[in-house]
Amino acid sequence: MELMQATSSPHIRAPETTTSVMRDVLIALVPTTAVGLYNFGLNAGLLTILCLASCVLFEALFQKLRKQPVTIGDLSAAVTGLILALNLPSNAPLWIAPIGSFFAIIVVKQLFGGLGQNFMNPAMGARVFLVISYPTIMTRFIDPVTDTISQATPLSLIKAASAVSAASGDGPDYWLGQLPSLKDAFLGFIPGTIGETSALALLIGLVYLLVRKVVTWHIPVVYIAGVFGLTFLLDGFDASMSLYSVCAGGVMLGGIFMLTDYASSPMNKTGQLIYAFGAALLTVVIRLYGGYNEGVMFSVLLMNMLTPMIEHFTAPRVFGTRRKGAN
Amino acid sequence: MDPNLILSPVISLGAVGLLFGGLLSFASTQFAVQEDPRISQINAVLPGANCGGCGYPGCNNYATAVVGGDAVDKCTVGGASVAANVAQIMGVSALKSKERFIARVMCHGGTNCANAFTYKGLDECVAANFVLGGPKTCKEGCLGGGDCERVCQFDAIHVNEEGVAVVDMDKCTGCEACVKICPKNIIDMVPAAQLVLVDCKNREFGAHVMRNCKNACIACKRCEKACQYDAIHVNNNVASIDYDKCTNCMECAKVCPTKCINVVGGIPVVNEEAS
Amino acid sequence: MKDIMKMGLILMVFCLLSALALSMTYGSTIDVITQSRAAADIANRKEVMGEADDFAPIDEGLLEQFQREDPNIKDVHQALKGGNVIGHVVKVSSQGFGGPIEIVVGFDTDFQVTGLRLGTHTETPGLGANAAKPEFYEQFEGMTLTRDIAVDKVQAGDNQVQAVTAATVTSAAVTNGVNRIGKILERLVNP
Amino acid sequence: MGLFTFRGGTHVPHSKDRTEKKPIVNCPPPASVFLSMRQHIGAPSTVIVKPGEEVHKGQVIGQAGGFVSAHIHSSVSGTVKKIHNLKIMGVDTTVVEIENDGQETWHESVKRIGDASTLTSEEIRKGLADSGIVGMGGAGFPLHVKLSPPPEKKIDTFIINGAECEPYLTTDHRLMLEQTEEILQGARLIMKALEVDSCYFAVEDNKGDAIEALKSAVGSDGSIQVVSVKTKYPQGAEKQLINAITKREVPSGGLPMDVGCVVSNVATTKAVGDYFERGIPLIERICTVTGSGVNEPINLKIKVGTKLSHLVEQAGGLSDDAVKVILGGPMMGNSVDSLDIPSTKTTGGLLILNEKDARIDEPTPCMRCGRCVDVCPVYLQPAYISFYTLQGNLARAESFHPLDCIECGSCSFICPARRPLVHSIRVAKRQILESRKKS
Amino acid sequence: MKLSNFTKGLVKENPVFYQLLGLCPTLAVTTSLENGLGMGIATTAVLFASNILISLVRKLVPDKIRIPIFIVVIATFVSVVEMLLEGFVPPLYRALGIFIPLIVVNCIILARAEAFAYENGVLDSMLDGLGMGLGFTMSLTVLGFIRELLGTGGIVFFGNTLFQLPIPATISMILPPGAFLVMGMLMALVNYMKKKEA
Amino acid sequence: MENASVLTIVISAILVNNFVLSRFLGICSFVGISQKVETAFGLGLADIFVMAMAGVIAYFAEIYILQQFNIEYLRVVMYILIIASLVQFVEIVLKKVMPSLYQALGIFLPLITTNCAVLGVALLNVQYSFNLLQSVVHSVAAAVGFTIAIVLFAFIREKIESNDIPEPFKGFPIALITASLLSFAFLGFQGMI
Ligand SMILES: Cc1cc2nc3c(=O)[nH]c(=O)nc-3n(C[C@H](O)[C@H](O)[C@H](O)COP(=O)(O)O)c2cc1C
Ligand SMILES: Cc1cc2nc3c(=O)[nH]c(=O)nc-3n(C[C@H](O)[C@H](O)[C@H](O)COP(=O)(O)O)c2cc1C
Ligand SMILES: Cc1cc2nc3c(=O)[nH]c(=O)nc-3n(C[C@H](O)[C@H](O)[C@H](O)COP(=O)(O)O)c2cc1C
Ligand SMILES: Cc1cc2nc3c(=O)[nH]c(=O)nc-3n(C[C@H](O)[C@H](O)[C@H](O)CO)c2cc1C
Ligand code: SF4
Ligand code: SF4
Ligand code: SF4
Ligand code: SF4
Ligand code: FES
Repeated sequence: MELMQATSSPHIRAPETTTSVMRDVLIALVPTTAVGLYNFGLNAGLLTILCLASCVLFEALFQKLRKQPVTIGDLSAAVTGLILALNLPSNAPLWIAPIGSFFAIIVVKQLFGGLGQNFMNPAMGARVFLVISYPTIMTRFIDPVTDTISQATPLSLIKAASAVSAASGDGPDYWLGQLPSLKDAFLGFIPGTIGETSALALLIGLVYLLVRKVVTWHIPVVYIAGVFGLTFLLDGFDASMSLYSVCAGGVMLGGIFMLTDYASSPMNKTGQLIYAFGAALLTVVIRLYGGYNEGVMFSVLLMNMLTPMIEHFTAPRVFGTRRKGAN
Repeated sequence: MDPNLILSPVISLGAVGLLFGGLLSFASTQFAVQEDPRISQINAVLPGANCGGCGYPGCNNYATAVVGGDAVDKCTVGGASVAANVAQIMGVSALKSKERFIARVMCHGGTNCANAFTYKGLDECVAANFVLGGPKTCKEGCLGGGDCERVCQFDAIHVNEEGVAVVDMDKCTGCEACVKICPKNIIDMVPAAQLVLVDCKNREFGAHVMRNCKNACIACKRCEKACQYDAIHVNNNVASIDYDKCTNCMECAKVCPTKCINVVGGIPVVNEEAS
Repeated sequence: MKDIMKMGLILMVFCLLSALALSMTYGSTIDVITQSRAAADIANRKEVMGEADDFAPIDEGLLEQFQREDPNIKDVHQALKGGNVIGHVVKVSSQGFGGPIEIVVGFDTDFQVTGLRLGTHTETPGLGANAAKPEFYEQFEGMTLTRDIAVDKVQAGDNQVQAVTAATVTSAAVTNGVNRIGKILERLVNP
Repeated sequence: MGLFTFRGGTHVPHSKDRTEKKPIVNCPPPASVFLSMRQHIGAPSTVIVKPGEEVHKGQVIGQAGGFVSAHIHSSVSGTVKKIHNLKIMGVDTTVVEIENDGQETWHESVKRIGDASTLTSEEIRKGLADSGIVGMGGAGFPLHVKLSPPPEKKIDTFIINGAECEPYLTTDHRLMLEQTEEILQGARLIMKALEVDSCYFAVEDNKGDAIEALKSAVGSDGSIQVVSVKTKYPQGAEKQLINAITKREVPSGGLPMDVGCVVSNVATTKAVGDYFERGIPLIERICTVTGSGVNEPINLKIKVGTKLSHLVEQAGGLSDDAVKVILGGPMMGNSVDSLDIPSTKTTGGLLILNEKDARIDEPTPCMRCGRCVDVCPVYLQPAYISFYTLQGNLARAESFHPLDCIECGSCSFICPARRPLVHSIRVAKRQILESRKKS
Repeated sequence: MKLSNFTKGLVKENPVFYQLLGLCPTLAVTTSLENGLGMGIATTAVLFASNILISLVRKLVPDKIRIPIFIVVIATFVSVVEMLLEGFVPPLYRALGIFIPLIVVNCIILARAEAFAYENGVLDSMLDGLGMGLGFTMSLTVLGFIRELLGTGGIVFFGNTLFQLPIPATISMILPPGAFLVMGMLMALVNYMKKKEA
Repeated sequence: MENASVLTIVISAILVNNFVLSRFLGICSFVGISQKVETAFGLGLADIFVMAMAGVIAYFAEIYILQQFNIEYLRVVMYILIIASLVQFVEIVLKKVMPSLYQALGIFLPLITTNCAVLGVALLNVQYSFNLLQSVVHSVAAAVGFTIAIVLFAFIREKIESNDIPEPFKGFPIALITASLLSFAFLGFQGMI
């Protein structure tokens, strides 16, 4: 008889694998990608393909260079690529894609050891890098309705209402009057990055992720509700404005797909609640009091930074002990 | 130039300098803390490997302990020379330096020893040992996972191409880190001068052993008979050498049918005729 | 005790020498420094008021009065040509994107802007910092300060400037700063 | 009554359908039995018979080797043939081989002792020391020790563990259905021994028929309460079971008695009844032989000491693609490399897997998904323990409390990256204990 | 007197890449080639002078108050440099800003004073100071060059555009994060080459 | 800045113009002493203490000596002399009087003397013409900003310490790249004052 196999227990495994989890994320991203491509057309499609391809390629190249097994089959680089693409303005020049991918995959992910060892969300890190490096490119969006370049995203209009009206002589109403309707914002007919415009499509993705148990409700729900509630509290108890604040800009994309990134968020549930609320607070504070229209990207990165500390202080209490399990 | 332009800066800065210079030297005499200077001196002569071989967590703690009255020769890494230096700082004479012991792996199985089953899982020896004592048919044999190699800070032990760990006798400092980690307990501390070793610890019967491993002790007792110094005996089905009596004459190694008695540098060929 | 005195003295000696060295350097460079500072100031003002051949600070009391009302007014000079006042140069500060922006504005007796430059600022290079480029600041030349100037993101209309691309905040800050001057014009000519 | 449960844990595929409906079958007696002297936690027993000696069923052939130890009784009548020194699962073990004469003659010591109404607590506890009964739920802890807590530990709750949360295994399930009354006899004896007047009989809610059977057998006896616990792995682990039922937490490093509880497996409980009411020491047990690697999965009543190969024969032999033999269930059981080893008092299951079911993918990097943290029933962070252990950073690993791990395997099971989590936690535990021992 | 005291600072013991000293000015002022170069030269001047002076007077300096004394000496030279810069090279003076006075606390200078000048003769100390200073300058220049090139797409040297590449300006490179990033990458490169040599 | 409110100063010094991440002050100790959270925190506390002290003393030296005698050009020498001596003085005294506190904080004191953040804050106070209150607030806030940055940084470094980082990047390079990513994130506070 051939030799028996022997291993350490347990001898069975759950059906999910890293690849299946990542595949689920890709599937969940299909609706918003579709809306993006429908809205923005050819250039958006090219950017998406380029981001996907270059993320996967950079991961493979780097691992080859390090003489490590190439793990692009786990699809995590593809997820990063797609999410990065969804974070780009549809009219960005094509060279933005490989540069952003390089930053995401090499600088943010692989230099720190690859999958699961990066402390920062690669795609978000890359978006911030691009926004800071090429601000004019990264803050000009196409309006899907008129198909013209517009610097007036809903968020920049809101910001202008508070920041600029004093100088321009026009009252805040002048700016707020240009806001698209709430329905358009929910469905996705507003200027924005390729993947952030349609709250509806993103919510469909969320439901899929929840059903497939890829993410739990903790981060997305607390974050989105947090942004809504805090905007309501800090910005004049205006419910429609608060709704606006979660539908416009990156709140949905960020809260559902980016804050939930495993590698850069706390693993335990208490930590996740704190993390998501912290991100909501930072998003609203940066939007209302900071210089940027959009607070999502920075709040994600800032909370990524805080994750090790949050995890330290929220380490689960070990069964049968009083004190917190230190780490 | 206006003298005032020079006078006021010179006076004010000078005054401040005087003030603080005085203050500092005043403080350093008034608030002086006596820390035993020998601690830092000892620290300086210790190797700084922080290996824990002395029983303290780190060299500094050992240095403090020595000043507190602990023995001067506990650093296994540094050996006699460091002990002498420490003793000098402490003003005591170093104890008669102990014989140097180094680690030796008492197994020569590796690829010569068959597998009992297909093991899947972590390569580490400690981990493999959890699964039925590891895949080797011989349960006293080196697993070749290299846990010892990983813990050795001195690059002194390596798993060779036959899948057994071998100690580099020149580099080994005798820190015993490998001895502690080996789940098979087959690393022994042996006097460095000892050249002849029985590289097997298997206590099972000869026939069983023979089936599994080409290089194992089969308890045939030929070595016992060959030894003129009463230094090698078979107990529990395995030969072992009394290092105090052994003269490294190599007679036992020459008669061992499985070659599980090994000699550092090999057995000289000339003697073959004589036997 | 002796030791203490000694160390104090040694440190003092070093301090004395240091003070000596420094005061000598100071003495020998102060003139150059003052000159270069003054030259820089004059050069700055000349940029916004090319016609003037000399500048004179306005009455200190008046400046203090302005500053009490609006602390952002940093400095006001009269522009002189052949001894005649031909206009003023005002330095104001305005809160921009990355911090305060210093703005130097020159204008003639009709309150028409003759020139505008940015002084020290911490706006983002490539974005807000583009406000220091002629394409932006030249837009102000010829505008009148008696009416508020406005910013538009897309196209400049009457008494409007077009914002620097993707840096509306900076553009508005500069414009705000200029508009502050409008508030003090009256008393500048009739103190 | 609401469903009792604990926090953490996970749902594992039951795979019990192969045998759960099959009644227990008496295993044909083997030609020889091989009785190991290591069938329990604690000191091995010492052989008190010699080769050639005649022995009878129920006769003590191995004497308890200390307080925490247990007697070993012969499970057949016949002749002692040989005393072996073997390596079984890598451990030196003394094994007594007894040739079965097929007569099944009982030893004279086997006789009824009494029942809960006639015996005192003291008598029961004393008597157990001779019964050879050890925990049959897996660990094999001598029962008489467990039932003699130090006086300062007041026991108020006795829990019978009928959870059987391990996939594949159906021994406890069948026992509860077929020998309900015998189990309750044992339960009453243990309650008497512990001087408690309430007992919970915990059964996972996927064994509805067993719950019914128990409820009707208990009838109006209010002292035994049948509770259905949520079907979730590892509901049967005693700390989690205690927590599910009483909300108490056994302190880290502590024992059930620290929270006034004693937990005993169904089979153990039944063995107590067998001993006192019928005089039979622990020489037989139920064992499920199942899995994709055997042809006809079966629930067997076996004599302790029967070789595994004999059991497999009863299950229709190995299938062609059988590659892995597991003593116990798939979550906690140990794989063995040979069928040529004897069963013991704790052999409640023999699981044989074919190539496909035995397949475990190679590990990939941890992606910090947190599933292992969510499922750990003792609230550890397995990913961190494992990561730091494998990186050789033992000090860091230790700060995540690996010693509290109950090795339930939930984390390794759930991990999508196939990390060898429990395995590396075992490494951490050993190294920590080793370094504590040495310093 | 050994020439190696001079050369070691250039590469082998380069203060920035090998000793990780003086990181603040290294990161802060290297937004352009010219700033990096200017800071390097100013620091070299102070380093050179203070090394000489300290090795001259080292026998007179009591151990307990040597740090205050070193610092006073260094601060004096720094102030001198500052006044000279303001007087004679005002644009550079403005660009370097607060980092001129901070040369005082640039760890390199005190480190060399402590580690070298306090123990060695005048000539060796002079070479050491010069070597370290040049090594520092080189590092800053390289860093400034890379950051300016990437950050603006070209190089401007005292008002003259040396060249302008047809690449998009990556503005983040002249902002704080770019400083850390480029420095980290360069240091990795140095490690890599060091490893290759060995 | 001279009329900046306390709140503005605090937000500015901690977040917007964080000493380490956007002003580059105190980088040596930031990368040097941040392997362990505990030590990083200790350094941070010591830094808060020293910077507060430096802020106050430099203020008085400025008003009562430098401006009094019109010798502002001696500022650098004067400040650094005072700071260095005082830190050393505190260290000596602490060692004797409160050995436990010395164990926790004192060991960092000599390091801090040559930390440019300390002199930097004193000089910035003058540059912004802060009054006494503002100086103190600014000094403490800047030090708190330093502490926050270094503690966060240490947490991350502890986390990535055992990571599979490419060989040439191990140690300082990856620390600097981490700092770069933090610095990117901190840019989010731009424009907040
Ligand atoms: C890295 C970065 C730097 C920025 N710097 C400035 C700046 O210096 N001045 C400015 O007005 N806006 C700046 N902004 C843009 C603002 O966030 C905001 O988009 C703008 O002021 C208003 O948008 P608009 O000009 O497109 O209407 C910057 C944005 C980024 C991403
Ligand atoms: C050393 C040791 C001592 C024990 N002592 C007691 C005891 O005094 N009381 C008790 O109720 N259980 C005791 N136990 C039994 C354990 O609580 C537990 O029931 C047994 O280890 C089997 O548990 P498991 O199958 O969950 O692993 C002890 C176990 C061990 C290993
Ligand atoms: C993860 C885990 C799962 C367990 N599952 C069961 C089980 O399903 N049924 C059971 O009787 N014992 C189970 N046990 C053993 C119990 O913890 C406990 O030892 C036993 O119920 C005590 O009874 P015993 O001493 O009579 O065996 C499990 C133990 C662990 C650690
Ligand atoms: C739920 C989920 C969300 C993810 N979100 C992101 C993301 O926002 N950005 C990204 O680069 N990768 C994302 N990934 C992919 C992958 O986890 C990521 O590249 C890791 O950070 C690599 O360590 C996500 C993966 C999952 C499972
Ligand atoms: S000697 Fe021991 S630790 Fe080393 S490889 Fe062999 S079994 Fe492993
Ligand atoms: S670990 Fe073993 S081989 Fe290495 S030095 Fe220590 S004793 Fe010698
Ligand atoms: S379940 Fe696996 S992949 Fe997920 S955190 Fe745990 S070890 Fe990592
Ligand atoms: S860490 Fe231990 S107790 Fe927790 S799930 Fe894993 S095996 Fe079970
Ligand atoms: S140069 Fe700033 S701390 Fe070293």
